[in-house]
Amino acid sequence: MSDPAPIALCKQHGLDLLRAMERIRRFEDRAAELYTAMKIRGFLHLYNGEEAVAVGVMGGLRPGDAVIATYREHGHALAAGLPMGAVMAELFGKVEGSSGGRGGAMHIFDAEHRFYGGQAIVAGGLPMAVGLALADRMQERARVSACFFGEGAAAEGEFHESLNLAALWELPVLFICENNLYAMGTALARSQAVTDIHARAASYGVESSVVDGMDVLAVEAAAGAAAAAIRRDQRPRFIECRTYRFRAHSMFDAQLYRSREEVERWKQRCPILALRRRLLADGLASDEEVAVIEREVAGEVEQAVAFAEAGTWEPVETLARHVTAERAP
Amino acid sequence: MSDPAPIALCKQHGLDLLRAMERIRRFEDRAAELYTAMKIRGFLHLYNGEEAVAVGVMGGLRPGDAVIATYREHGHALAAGLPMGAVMAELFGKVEGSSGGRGGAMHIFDAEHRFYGGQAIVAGGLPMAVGLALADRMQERARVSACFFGEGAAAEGEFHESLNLAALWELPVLFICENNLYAMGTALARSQAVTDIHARAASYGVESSVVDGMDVLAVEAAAGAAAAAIRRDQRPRFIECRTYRFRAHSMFDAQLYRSREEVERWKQRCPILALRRRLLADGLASDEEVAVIEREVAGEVEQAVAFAEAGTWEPVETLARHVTAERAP
Amino acid sequence: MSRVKTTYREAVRGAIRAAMHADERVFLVGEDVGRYGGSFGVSMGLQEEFGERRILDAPLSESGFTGAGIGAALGGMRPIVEIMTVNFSLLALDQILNTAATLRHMSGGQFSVPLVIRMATGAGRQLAAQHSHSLECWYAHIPGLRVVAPATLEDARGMLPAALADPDPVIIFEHIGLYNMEGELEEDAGAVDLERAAVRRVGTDLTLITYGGSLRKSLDAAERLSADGIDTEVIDLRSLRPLDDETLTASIARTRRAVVVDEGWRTMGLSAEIVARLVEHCFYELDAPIARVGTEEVPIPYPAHLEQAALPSVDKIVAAARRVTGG
Amino acid sequence: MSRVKTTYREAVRGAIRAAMHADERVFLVGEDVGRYGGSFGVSMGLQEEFGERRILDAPLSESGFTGAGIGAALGGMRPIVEIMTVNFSLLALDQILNTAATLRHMSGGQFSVPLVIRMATGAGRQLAAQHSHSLECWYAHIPGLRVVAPATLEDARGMLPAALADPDPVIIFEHIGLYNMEGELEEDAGAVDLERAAVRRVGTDLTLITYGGSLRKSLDAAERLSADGIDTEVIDLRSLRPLDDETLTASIARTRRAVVVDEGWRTMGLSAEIVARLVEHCFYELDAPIARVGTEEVPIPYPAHLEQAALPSVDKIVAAARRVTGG
Ligand SMILES: Cc1ncc(C[n+]2csc(CCOP(=O)(O)OP(=O)(O)O)c2C)c(N)n1
Ligand SMILES: Cc1ncc(C[n+]2csc(CCOP(=O)(O)OP(=O)(O)O)c2C)c(N)n1
Ligand SMILES: [Mg+2]
Ligand SMILES: [Mg+2]
Repeated sequence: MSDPAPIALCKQHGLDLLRAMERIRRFEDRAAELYTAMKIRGFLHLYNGEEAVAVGVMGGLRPGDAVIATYREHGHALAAGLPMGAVMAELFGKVEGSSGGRGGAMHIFDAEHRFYGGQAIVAGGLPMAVGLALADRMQERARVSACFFGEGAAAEGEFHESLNLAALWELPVLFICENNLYAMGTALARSQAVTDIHARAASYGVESSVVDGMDVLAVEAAAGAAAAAIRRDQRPRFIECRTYRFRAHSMFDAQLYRSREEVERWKQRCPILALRRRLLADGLASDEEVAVIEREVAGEVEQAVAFAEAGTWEPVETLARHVTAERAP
Repeated sequence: MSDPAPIALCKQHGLDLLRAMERIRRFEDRAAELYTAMKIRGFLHLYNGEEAVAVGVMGGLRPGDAVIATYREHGHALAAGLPMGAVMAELFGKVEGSSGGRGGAMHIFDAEHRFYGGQAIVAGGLPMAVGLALADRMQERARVSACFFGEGAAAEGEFHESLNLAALWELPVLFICENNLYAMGTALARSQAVTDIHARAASYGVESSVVDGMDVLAVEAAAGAAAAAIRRDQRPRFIECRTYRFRAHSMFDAQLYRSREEVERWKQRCPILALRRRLLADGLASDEEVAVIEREVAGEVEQAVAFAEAGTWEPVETLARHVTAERAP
Repeated sequence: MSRVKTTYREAVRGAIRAAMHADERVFLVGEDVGRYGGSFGVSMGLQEEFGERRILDAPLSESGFTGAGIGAALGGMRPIVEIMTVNFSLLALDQILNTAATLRHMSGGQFSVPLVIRMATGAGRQLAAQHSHSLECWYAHIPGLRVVAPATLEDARGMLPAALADPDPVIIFEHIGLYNMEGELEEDAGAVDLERAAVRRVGTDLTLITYGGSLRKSLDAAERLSADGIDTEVIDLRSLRPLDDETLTASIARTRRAVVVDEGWRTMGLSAEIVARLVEHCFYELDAPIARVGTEEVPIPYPAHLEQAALPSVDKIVAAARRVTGG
Repeated sequence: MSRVKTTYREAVRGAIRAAMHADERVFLVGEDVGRYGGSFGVSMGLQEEFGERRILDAPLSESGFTGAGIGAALGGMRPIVEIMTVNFSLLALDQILNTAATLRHMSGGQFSVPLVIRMATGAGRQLAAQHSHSLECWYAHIPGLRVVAPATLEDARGMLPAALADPDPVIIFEHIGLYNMEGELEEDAGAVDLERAAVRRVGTDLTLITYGGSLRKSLDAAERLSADGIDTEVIDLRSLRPLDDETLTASIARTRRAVVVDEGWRTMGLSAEIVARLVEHCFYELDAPIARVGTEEVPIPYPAHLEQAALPSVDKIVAAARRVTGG
């Protein structure tokens, strides 16, 4: 995380990244409102502040790569290309949702996009990523399995087992630790004896780097390089993204564990503001162009909400579906 | 594991260490025979070749320290001071056994010696060691909890969680990894991406060292230094002992996973032979003195066997005991 | 004695606080029990009161800190381990079964593990398939454990001190739907008995047997049934291991009909055991087959209407009761 | 077709080998399945035949490699995960319940997990408290799983290919006491049905319901009972989830009396479910309470005489049968 030369950026790509992050931010803000309006229920974990991580990493992946995420995954789903309407409808629990409404906000899935969740047991998705990569290696497909998890997950036994397996079996997994400094209310220093997560990862023999998770260009560059390296030698890579969650852990959270000032300080580093500033400063975008994106994104989000609203409830008669495969009669 | 100056040794201590290792060796050999004679049943994991580890580590501990071991724990039990007759009787399953016969060879316990097993789930004893140390710290007792486990255990999630907890909470645990190169038939390089276990331990912020596990003096020195350091600053320490198991994993094992030559090579480094050579070479013991020890140990083992043979079977009527505390009527 | 208004959450908190004051060996460890105040707010304020060592925040390491609780119990402490919810407890199940529950036995009675594990359980809040389990029956299967489920304020307040006084490991299941329950409690409420089931409503025609989060539903069903002339008794099991056969069989001897209600999946669930025992103990007194109302055999779906359709409900209990009573 | 002499162990091995030859997506992963040949010798020689990638030795990481099996299944493979014994499976239980069994549901039917998990189960070999569990009932509680228990050579050979053909996760429990069982098998033995229970012995006076490691004991008990004039039917459940209610109720309709035998601890065990179902389905046909023969509520002790006293035995089955038949 030294201060390198700024990463080169063309106009279109810059605007695309901005839009991608705006889509997540706007989606999440709207989801929070809809939660208060009781349209969305259960646990809702928002991604505000961390948008650069999902957007940057997806920028480094290719179609056909797999994504495994957590309960805080709306951003990843949108960045991975899932239709926004389907994601919002899932938050509502409608049939038109990406999981047919069965999963809700913590369980977004999409087979077509190889989006494997939506895993709400902390660290529970890591072994799956190892397995997806194992399948790719056994079938000689040059695909990457990108696995997102928080720094809190790094204390779980499954983190350890998965890192070791991926390194030992030489599997094409891209581990992405979203280090937002807290696991619910537990600060990193209260959960890890060694707080330098990327160094811990390296101890498994996994090539590991750390990147400013508030800088989408830096994340994208790191992910692109790591994914390319994985495709080259089929070995795992690990990226720690230093980031911050602007909102509560879930919708209810007194936030006793951190100060208002700390939150404000990080908000100064908002990845969307940062990119916008850069685009404007470099003359890659005008205020008007930025405003157009914001307007378009706002429209898209409202459409998604309307889509979700208009969606249908699954009849209770089909409750027993999706437990096992429907068997031939 | 560089070649340091030989560790100073006085006659009596040298003879004590020799006797301690001989006791284990003889005990294990006899147990193997008794297994074949069907006096001992279930799983029997012998410690031949690894005697220097248990004996050396116990030499570094003090009365009142706790010991947590695995299913391969007869050696530790003997070195920790449990009466040999009670240990043998436990292998027989007799009431006079150290666990009243309920546990058998994998579950030797002794409250008086703070010997906490006899833990037969691989890595299952590590969290217990963390907790025993936590209790000591909370009650401000300067005791050490010494936890033994194999290198195979290092792949388990509980290894990771326990190392982190001990380091994070600054607990007086002495972790001792008995790296005998195999977990059943799985060679270290097939279970760990990074085979330098002691370096992995250091990645948790735990001070860590590696020692020749075939050299009882080196083990004792390392354990003594680590235990003293723990008592000083209440932080965990980790010692990797490089050793080798001379016999099969358990009583049945075709040993397809290693060559006869490899076993023979390691047998050349037998810790008992090595110490005996040293004692004789330094003039600290005579052939006669060594022979006396062997004779005495043989006698002790035969007495233990006789004790076990003469022991009683628990009547089936008391089967339901020891499930919960006996409640006041 | 005067009674004070309180909630289930406050009752549990009061129990923890009182225990910590009474015995310095007691401490609370778990994820977010300290700074955060507990994921369900149970331990809010306790870290300020007792400090960081006795209200100990743990990393996400369920197996590690549960096992550490076992070790600390062996080392003379009286730990209360909070596993946030039963959904995450599987990660600690090896420690609970193979160490906590088994150590006394395999050591021939030398070691006790005086450990209390609290966890939230149950569904009903749209938390979907991974966060809505009711696995009490698994824990109640394990010899060496005591398993209890407080369904009232008295029990929320009183089971914890009783559990701490037990020399063996005790699991306390707190249903997530109960934390906000309001009511009154004696000011000096303290430990309660952990052995006996409680008759929460007396009746003569039918016995509803339940516990924890399903008690309210069962009582409501009993009201409806009784209004229709089926005088319904409701038994709160309270202790899931051991089970209080005496109270159950005494009730069945009078009512001769029973419905068992629990929130776990029906197959191989807790209710099956109750049925099997009643068949063993009072087959010849039974006038009708015992019915079970459990959760449908489906992972819990997120949408409210599907979740509610999957869970036991007053309607389902009433319908089962009518079947059993020929109504 | 000619029959060949074989053992249960060889039958399982034969099933693995045939599946690996038939479908290159099939592979075996687990601790010591390769170089060591399997802790019970099941996969002896297979690594030489299929190489290290398809007979994949795993580190001691039950959660990790079971989860990797789930991922590999999602990625188009047909993994066979061997968990050495059910005793260690708790470490993988979160992955099995919260991922393997649940993924289809929470994804709204988008993903299948065609995974087979084999594990050894049971007691009887003096392996003491941590190595003698029978936890089939826990797995059979989980919607989304299929759970089977081969008790014969045909099933040892035939359940694995059938399980591999299933689009959902299947758990196969192999009782440790069966591996050395000898007998004959059709040379071309292959997949068997996974749904139906099997009547292993026909009788008219009493039904013994059992599976896996308790089948032999039940058949022996049936011989003794029948010699004494109690003509005893024996049903091998084969499938523990789903249960084949039809075969059970048809038998009870004829015999009107039943004893259920399983090696798990009795309370909240598998037998309770069988009793509860029979009560639900054929209460009015029953002439006597259904009895259960399970393992005593004690961690398994090491000494042979205590272990045997804890486990179901022919004597105990006979005694229960006599109680039920009024003999
Ligand atoms: C195994 C497990 N334990 C506990 C929880 C409850 N829980 C949900 S999110 C969370 C914090 C996770 O923190 P981190 O991994 O840093 O991710 P973040 O929420 O910060 O993105 C906890 C404790 C859980 N879901 N799974
Ligand atoms: C959790 C668990 N998995 C598997 C086993 C079966 N098992 C017993 S010992 C062993 C090998 C352990 O190797 P290591 O830790 O190196 O110790 P060693 O036997 O070499 O002393 C295995 C796989 C077990 N007891 N526990
Ligand atoms: Mg975090
Ligand atoms: Mg080893």
